[in-house]
Amino acid sequence: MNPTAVIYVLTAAAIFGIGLYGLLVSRQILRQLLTINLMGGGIFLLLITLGGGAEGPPDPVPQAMVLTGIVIAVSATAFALALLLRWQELSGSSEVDGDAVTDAVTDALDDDE
Amino acid sequence: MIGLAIDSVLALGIVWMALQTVRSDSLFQAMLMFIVFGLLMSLAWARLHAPDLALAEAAIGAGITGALLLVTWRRLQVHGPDDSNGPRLMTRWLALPIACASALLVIIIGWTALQLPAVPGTAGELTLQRLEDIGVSNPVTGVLLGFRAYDTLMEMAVLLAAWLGARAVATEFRPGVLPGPAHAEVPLVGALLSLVVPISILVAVYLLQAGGSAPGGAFQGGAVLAAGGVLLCLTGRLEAAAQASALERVGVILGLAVFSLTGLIVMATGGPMLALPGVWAIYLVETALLLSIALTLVLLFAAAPGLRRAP
Amino acid sequence: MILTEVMASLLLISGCFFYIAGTVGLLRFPDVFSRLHALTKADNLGLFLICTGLAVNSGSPRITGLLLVVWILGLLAATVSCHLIARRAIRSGQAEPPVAEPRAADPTP
Amino acid sequence: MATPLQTPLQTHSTMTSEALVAVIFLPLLGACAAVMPGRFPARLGIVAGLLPLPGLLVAVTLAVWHDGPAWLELGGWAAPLGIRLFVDPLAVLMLWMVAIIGGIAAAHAWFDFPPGTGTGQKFWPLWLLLISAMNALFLSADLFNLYVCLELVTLTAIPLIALAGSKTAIRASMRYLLLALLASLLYLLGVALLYNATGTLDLYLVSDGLGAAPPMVVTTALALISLGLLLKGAVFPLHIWLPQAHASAPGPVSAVLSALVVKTAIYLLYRLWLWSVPATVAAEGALTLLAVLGAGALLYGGVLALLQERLKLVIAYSTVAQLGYLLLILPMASSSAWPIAWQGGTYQLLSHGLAKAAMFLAAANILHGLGSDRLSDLQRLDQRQPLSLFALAMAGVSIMGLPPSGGFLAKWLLLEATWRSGQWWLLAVLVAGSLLAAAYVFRILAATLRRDDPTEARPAAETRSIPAAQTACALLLALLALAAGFAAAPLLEFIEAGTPGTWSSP
Repeated sequence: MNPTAVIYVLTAAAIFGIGLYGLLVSRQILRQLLTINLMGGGIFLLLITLGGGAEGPPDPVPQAMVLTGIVIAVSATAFALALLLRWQELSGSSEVDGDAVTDAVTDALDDDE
Repeated sequence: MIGLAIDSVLALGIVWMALQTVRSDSLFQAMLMFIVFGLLMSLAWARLHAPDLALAEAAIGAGITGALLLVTWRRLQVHGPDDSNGPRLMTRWLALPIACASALLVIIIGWTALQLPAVPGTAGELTLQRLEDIGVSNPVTGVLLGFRAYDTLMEMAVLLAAWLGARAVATEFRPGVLPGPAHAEVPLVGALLSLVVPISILVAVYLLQAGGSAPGGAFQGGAVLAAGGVLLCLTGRLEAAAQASALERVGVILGLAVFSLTGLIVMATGGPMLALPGVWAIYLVETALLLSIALTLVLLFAAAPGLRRAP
Repeated sequence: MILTEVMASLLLISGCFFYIAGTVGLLRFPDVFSRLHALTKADNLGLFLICTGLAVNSGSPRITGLLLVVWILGLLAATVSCHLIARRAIRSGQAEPPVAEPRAADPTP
Repeated sequence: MATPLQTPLQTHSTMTSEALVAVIFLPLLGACAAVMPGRFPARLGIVAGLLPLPGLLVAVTLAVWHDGPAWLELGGWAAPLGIRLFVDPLAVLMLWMVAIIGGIAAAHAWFDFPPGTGTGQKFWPLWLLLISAMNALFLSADLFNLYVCLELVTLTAIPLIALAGSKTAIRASMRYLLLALLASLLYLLGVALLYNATGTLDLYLVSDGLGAAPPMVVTTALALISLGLLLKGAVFPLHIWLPQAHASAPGPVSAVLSALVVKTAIYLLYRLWLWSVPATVAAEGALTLLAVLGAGALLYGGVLALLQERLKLVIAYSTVAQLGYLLLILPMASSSAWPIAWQGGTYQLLSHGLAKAAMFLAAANILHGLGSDRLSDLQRLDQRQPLSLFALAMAGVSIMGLPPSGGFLAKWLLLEATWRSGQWWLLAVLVAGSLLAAAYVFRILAATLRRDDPTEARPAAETRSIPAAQTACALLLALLALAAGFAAAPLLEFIEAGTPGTWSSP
């Protein structure tokens, strides 16, 4: 594998990991969406680099996959942002309180609606 | 050698921006870092010989997503308490193991990916061999509207679902969410708009027709056209409306409907499903896709069921 | 042939110089207005020099035309956004220097 | 393990191909019609998108019955160049479930979300897109196309939950969305590695390349894809998003979520581990690990279902538990009892879908009628809503696995398979799971029959009446769940014909 490809493969893995870390530790929904997009970027970079982008025009199938992926990512982000606005309207906060694990436990015991 | 240096700097920049997106204390800064991350990614696509993706990333990944994030942030500020600088992380004792697990995953992915041998006879190589059968010379367009047209069709359904979903959750119609006419007074803005909006239409049309043989296509064109629409929203030329007009609804489903109906008609006349008969059909479908993509993105940006011209 | 390459290189290098100067200004100047000044003035010139350098290097009229369009659009965007940022800064009472935070200007979305 | 590659391509008439395409595209175009303003386009879209599905499926079923599994190459491009659809008995079964459960739940939703007006305008396009997306997912044979389908399922299902509008529902949607997006990304990363290791995205061609690929790559890719699917399928311990999401959604949506949407991920796990992965790579260990997760789900979900105070949460936790059965069969894939285990697992897929949808629809009727679904408020339900209670009880019979229901047959087959293959720990788990199911179902029934407290401080709100048709929908599904226990022979034969790994070219 040529050095350029190595650089970008490592970059891709790093972005994916940074995004995953950010998603799991951050409490702001908006920031969690940013990190999901970071992870997506990492996957896209990996696809294109492994598809031979470092040497010449990359494999067209991964390119089409990434293009589709970008549009899906913006769609999901847009819907998530709309949902976030609704959540803020109802709760007055832009965070889902606590973290996922504690929430699951409280939800299990919580019976008021 | 210089190439390698550029790639290294670019890669470091990308990783740095990703890190800042996660680490910075202010949410606003994090979003700016994310937008810069998108721009650097589009440079990386250019370096990786993928100009189609560079265009798409700049227009959609950084551009439209960035605008969506910023406008949502603004709306959150207007309508609620400012907690964008509040507690950022969950409990610290969990953060460390998560960091370790993420790092481990990075190593596994990196190591795995570096082990991959080049496989002969991939679907991509077949695509390049059979490209004449589609009738376009840009292989990416060939895959998107030829060999794997079904993916593109389902992707349009995803975009439609995003709009339907946003419409479903936006029950309360929030006036004053867009900055409104305050900006329209500025004489410079009017001059800019009268130049930029026509140019965005021109560029969209250019990208659409170029897509057959050069980088470009319905998605990039649609995003550029949407950028023009976003500007019109931002400057108060377009206002949120409580209901989507019939024309807007037609526009939103146009891409999906034209694409599926073309495929079904071809099938009904004895051809295979979703084989577009000739280049003209590809352009017909792409035009419909472009209009739908642009309109849907603008509506998503406005977070409103519909739009109308400001009085 | 050599002459055009030398000219192009010179233009590109001086373009980079102005970009760096603009960025240093952005980071080091005390308040919103001088920062805007540094950014728009220096960067517009830098963009012009880089576009010219690329145009000389390409030697094709079509690409020269495209680069011209790029420059004009960049100029327009810079002008208007600079104007809007300055206007916003005045209205929100940030006219007084200095501001402690590096990114004080709030480019209203 | 024989891969289906040896089957001849396109053995079927164009009629079948057209029926397959229509199964995906009728609801899709119906959704487009339902976007348009007014009642007529919405009604047209719903009727034209959902009603013809059973008829089309009869044609597909007959074709698969007579000629075996078939491919349809979209655009006429053979894999790996293009995308193809694949239909076999398992896919046919899933399509039937979508048509029946989706159709009956739609009839139930017709009253709460009148087409073309108010919330109905928001509801129906999403509903039809969801149906179309699930049909597309069950038919697709392409890993990347499946990613797009998964996203479409997610992005249509979540707004439908959010339509309930309550704070709990929005919060549950938000968490579901974030975790579902994470799951899709894990899946996509795995697919990216698989494509570069094998050069193809076709679910059934991947196996050819896997043998030659570096084992580390294969392991990582399969682990990432499975992890993503386990998260989407809410398999213990990744189920944390499910109970609130399913319990807070509108009734018909809950029914479809529990009966169909989570099954899409389980279905893909089956496809991946039983079809794509050649036997040499499919380490026994991986399948056993999945089964252990299934056992965990069965026990943990059962216990938590027993602890809930609200009817819909009991049913939602019961889904977490019942999904466990579907993974328990995996370690038997290489044993001689595999055909029986497969029949049992698939039958569980079917009978749980019908029974769970019936329970959620009945619960929606009860919630609507009483204004509460708290177990303590359900007393004297036998007088207030006898038919809903009847539906709930009959569906409960199937969930518990009492004869003569479909659930009984499924569990019987599973027991027989574990007995024959000598997997004693599975046997123990199955028995424990059934006992827990019995406990939580009886707890519901006991609560409804209680009448010990005539002077309760909180008098039951006055009962609102439910449209008879809504009651009938729940009843119909419950009867179907029960009827699955009778006349099962042809169905089982059909399922057996599609047992992965045993059938080969005719």
